Amino acid sequence: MNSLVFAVLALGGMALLAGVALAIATRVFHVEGNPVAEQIDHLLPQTQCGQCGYPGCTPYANAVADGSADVNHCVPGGERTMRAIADLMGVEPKAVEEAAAEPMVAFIREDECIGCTLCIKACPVDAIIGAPKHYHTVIADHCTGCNLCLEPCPVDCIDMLIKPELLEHWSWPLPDTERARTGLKRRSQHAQAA
Amino acid sequence: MMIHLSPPHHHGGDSIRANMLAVILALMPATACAVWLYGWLAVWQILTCISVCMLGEWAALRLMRRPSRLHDGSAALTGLLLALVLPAAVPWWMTVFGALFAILLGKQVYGGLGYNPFNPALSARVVLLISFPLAMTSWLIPATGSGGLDVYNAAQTLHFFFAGTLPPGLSLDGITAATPLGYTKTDALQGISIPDSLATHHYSYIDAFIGSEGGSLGETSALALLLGGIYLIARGVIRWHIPLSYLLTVALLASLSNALAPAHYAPPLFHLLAGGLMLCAFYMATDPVSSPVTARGQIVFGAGCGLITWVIRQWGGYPEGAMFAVLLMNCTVPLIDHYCRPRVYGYERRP
Amino acid sequence: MTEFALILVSAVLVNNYVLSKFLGICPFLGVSGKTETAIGMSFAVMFVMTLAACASWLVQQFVLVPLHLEYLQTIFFILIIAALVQFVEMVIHKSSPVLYQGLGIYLPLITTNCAVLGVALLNVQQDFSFFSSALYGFGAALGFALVLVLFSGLRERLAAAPVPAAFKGSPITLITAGMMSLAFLGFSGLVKV
Amino acid sequence: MRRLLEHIWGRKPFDGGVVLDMHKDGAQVPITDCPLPEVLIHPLKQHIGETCKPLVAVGDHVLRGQNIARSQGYVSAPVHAGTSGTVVRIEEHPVPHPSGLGMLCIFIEADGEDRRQPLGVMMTNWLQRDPAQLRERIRAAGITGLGGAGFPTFIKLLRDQRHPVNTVILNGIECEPWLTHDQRLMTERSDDIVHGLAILMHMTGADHGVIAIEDNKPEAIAAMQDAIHSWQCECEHIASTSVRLEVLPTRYPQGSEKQLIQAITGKEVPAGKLPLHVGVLCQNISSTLAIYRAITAAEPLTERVVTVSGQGMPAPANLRVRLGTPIRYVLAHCGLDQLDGMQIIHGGPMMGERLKHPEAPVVKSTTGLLLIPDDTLYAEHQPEEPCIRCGHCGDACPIRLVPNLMADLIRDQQFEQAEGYQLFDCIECGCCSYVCPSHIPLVHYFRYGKGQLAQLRQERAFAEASRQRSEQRMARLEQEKAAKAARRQKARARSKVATRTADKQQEPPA
Repeated sequence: MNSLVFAVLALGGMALLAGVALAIATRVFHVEGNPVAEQIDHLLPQTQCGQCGYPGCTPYANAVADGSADVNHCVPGGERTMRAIADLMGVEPKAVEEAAAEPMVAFIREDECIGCTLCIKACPVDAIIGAPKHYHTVIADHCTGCNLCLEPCPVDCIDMLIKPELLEHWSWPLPDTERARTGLKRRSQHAQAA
Repeated sequence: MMIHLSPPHHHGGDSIRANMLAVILALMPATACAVWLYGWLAVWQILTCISVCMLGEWAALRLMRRPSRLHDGSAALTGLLLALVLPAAVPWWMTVFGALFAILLGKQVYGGLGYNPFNPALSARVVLLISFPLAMTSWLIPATGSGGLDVYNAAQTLHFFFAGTLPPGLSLDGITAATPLGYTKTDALQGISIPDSLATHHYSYIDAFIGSEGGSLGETSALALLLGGIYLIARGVIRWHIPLSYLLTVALLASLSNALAPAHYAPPLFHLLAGGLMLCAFYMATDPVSSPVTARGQIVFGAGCGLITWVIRQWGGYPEGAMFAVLLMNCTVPLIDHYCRPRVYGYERRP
Repeated sequence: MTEFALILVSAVLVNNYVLSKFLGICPFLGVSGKTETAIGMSFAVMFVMTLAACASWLVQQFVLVPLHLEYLQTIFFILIIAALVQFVEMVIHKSSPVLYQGLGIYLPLITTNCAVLGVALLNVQQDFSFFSSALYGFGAALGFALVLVLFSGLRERLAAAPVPAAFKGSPITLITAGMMSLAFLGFSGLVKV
Repeated sequence: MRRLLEHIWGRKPFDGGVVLDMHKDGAQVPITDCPLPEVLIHPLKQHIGETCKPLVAVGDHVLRGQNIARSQGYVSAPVHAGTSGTVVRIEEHPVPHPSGLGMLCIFIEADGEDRRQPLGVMMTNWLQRDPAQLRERIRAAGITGLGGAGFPTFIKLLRDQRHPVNTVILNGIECEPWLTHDQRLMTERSDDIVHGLAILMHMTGADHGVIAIEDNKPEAIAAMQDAIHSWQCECEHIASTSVRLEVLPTRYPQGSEKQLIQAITGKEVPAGKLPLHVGVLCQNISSTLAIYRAITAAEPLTERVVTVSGQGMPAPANLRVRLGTPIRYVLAHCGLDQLDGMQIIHGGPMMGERLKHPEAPVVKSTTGLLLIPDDTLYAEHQPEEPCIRCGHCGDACPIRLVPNLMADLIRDQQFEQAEGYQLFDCIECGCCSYVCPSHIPLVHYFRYGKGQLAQLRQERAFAEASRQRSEQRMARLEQEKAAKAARRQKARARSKVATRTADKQQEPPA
């Protein structure tokens, strides 16, 4: 009986001691906000396209950081972004649901534009300029190709064009060797299997 | 689809096959020595090893539906190396097991040539040693030694190798003897000092150098191994960094310890000529796939091998530490590669 | 002096916790994917193990033995380890959020890392002095760290290898760990403990 | 003393490198003129840096040497008309570039008169001129590094008080196999080259001039020796300066600026810096001649010497070609009308690019045109085998990289880690690919990695800019909403007051 009391007391005292020490430590090492969300946000392509199901890149980054979203929802970011996020989060990479399309840029056929400003309001990065009742135009250098302006246009005068390939922006493709290709295939298979 | 070919539009003509064949050629003196010492037994051993390795490689690649790589000679080289580190009296099924282990678990499981982190031949050797310690430490007395065995003709060796039956009137104990590393170790346990131990067993440096004493098939003759090693370095197939730093480390540690306590520590020359050190230093540690790529890394690697070899020989449970040392250092290769990069042109410090 | 050196060599190389005693395999396989994470984990384990060895020795000598509560060893030791791990977790969360993410579930799982508890229990079993147990704890952690970092290097290299489909992932990792264990067998007999 | 020691120890003049079969078939062939084609094609960018802006319109008549495209930005070089004639088109046309893509080019139809427009006065008294003035002349002449890289020359001639230049090195190494144009120029125009060197020394204030030649060009060495001697007799008054000839053992890539500087001075150019920072100016032989002509004859860069050679070329030639001449025309002049089954390499075999369109013109960086039969070329590019980590690539690397590890990282798409292995310091000399027993196209991997990294950077920058714009928009919307809410509240308050005053008896609705 006595020893049982001792045991309970000793264990309880020990636990209390540890609890108090940890409580103090919590105060000292308190972490503000979620620094990982910010890092994820910097990896995202910032198209603000909403294809991930979140209203923009930052909300998606927050969702990934607190674990409520998977790492593979960013379509324009493609496999590379997914891998970078998976790397950061320390989780297994997963296949991105849709293949990223070629980089696109919006173009407004100005003779059909009625100047309704609906696309201007829809553009998440302010890449369309124009005033009511005047032609609108897309600043091609600012357009992220998110397609968000297509929907609201009442006269369907917006086209998505493939960005032209310029000599200055050309870069060497992967060597066309069996080994390089199988390497690439292996990676994508791995991503799909996971 | 346009194929982009990057310069250089010119190639030096070197190939994997040429490199592998050069190593096989460099091993020829040691192979000849093995045949000289163990006669037909060595021939059966080597042929079994090489053919099983090549067969294993062919079958594995076939199963995985990958193109055959038999032509590059790497499987044959693994087989030859494995045969040379096996004792002569090993039965055929152990040889086959070792060869299959080397090719399948040592190499093909990792994706084949170029990806194995451990030297295949050595890992097979270590597995055999741990699984069959008795068979792997029974050393036949060479034909040139005192035994005068008639197991060395073709028919009887075949019988011995495949059926395991000795000619009448012979027992395995009668035809085996301990290696210098073995008897110095057991003697040391009984409190006999190294010089005394060497004297009682009539140890001679000349014998050890030429190789007319017990040991694994190909590791006895330091001379033959040295010849091949120098040929490889001269041809530029391997670099001097690993063998030199390996041997120098062993020699340095041995001379220091020997100078301090000659009764307990063997002299450097004994260490250099004994066991599988020469073979490991020139052919196993320098296996390009499982050793570091940079010169600095290779020196670190060699020194690490030397240190571990000497420590295991001196204090470990096993008489010979060279193969363990190489395998252990193989584990460290990715880190050595990463941290021992040379200073890049135009930078003050190394990365 | 020699005794301490032997304890250290024995804990790091000969009786390596991962490769000879096969303790702590879970984090060994779990966080060895990347070298950076492995190094972070190594430090966390080193910290926890050394302190746990010290603390458990103190508890054993000054609480359990006087009160004759040796049968509660395991619970007490786990309590200490859990508190330590919680503390380390907070420190890492504050100082390196990325490492915190990288270690993920394996960080709190140090609590149930059998290697840590193993050190505490073995110390008691072997009747070590305070300094010896601290050294043994540190040595075991060092051995764990050494093997973990080496293994992570190998795994990084394996990640790029065209391993046959059947052996991808865990099989090849276990085979490699087995190979390492084979190599470490070379150290057997180095120290007669 | 250092040299003597090196000789005894047999030290290599620089790290790594390889010894190649030099195939200098055209070494004995004198330079001849390539006739003028009917139409010259001038791409708007023939250098490293910004693209030029056309100064002429279709229909304009231009003279040879007239500036037809103005440089944009600092790192740029203007383009000059190659002959007198009419601008007929300004449109996209294939240029010598590995992508095979086109670029905006100015087409000039020759009128056959080839009338010149000089750059200004001929500065024969250059010794009295201000170096800044000479530098401006070199810039206006559109001279770029004619060794193949195409870096605008005038930038290197900056006179910097903090980094005084004490040595000017003339790069007569020509370490690429087959190419012989610099060798011929040194043999035929040695005096002009020495004068060019003197101009460079005057401009930079350097005391030492070194002409570096590899020991496989005895004729060029002899000619340059004579030229130096006669120049020294001629200008005894400039006693403080010294000009010497340095004969180096043949080794590729000694002609690379950084390696040559290391071979001659023993110093390394710090990463990301110009040779200026170690007190050295390095100039190509052809560029030096162009500088000499630009200053003493007021001629802008409108022609260069091109070696036409290769296994598929029956008679190698060294041709003085007008810039803008279509490559097909040059080859036709050399007797090659039929290009089927032939590959054209633009430059040397180690660093030159496979030309996709023979219609592309000769540009400032065209050092040579090599004709190689298809089979021969493909035999050099064998299929890639697994890396056996032999480390030969690292031994051959002149800047001590670890190519196989870098290629592994790039193949695994780990570009940032590859950058940590100093990927961007790779000079793409091709030594690693040349020695690789597994035929791994290492340089190709590095180019791919560099391209991907550049793309990644660009995407990151774009994403960052987009994010900022998005945040600004959010802030603006937020503000507008707040303003609207405030207005509404105010309006409601006002209407409330109004209702109350209008209808005092009634209770306000809940």
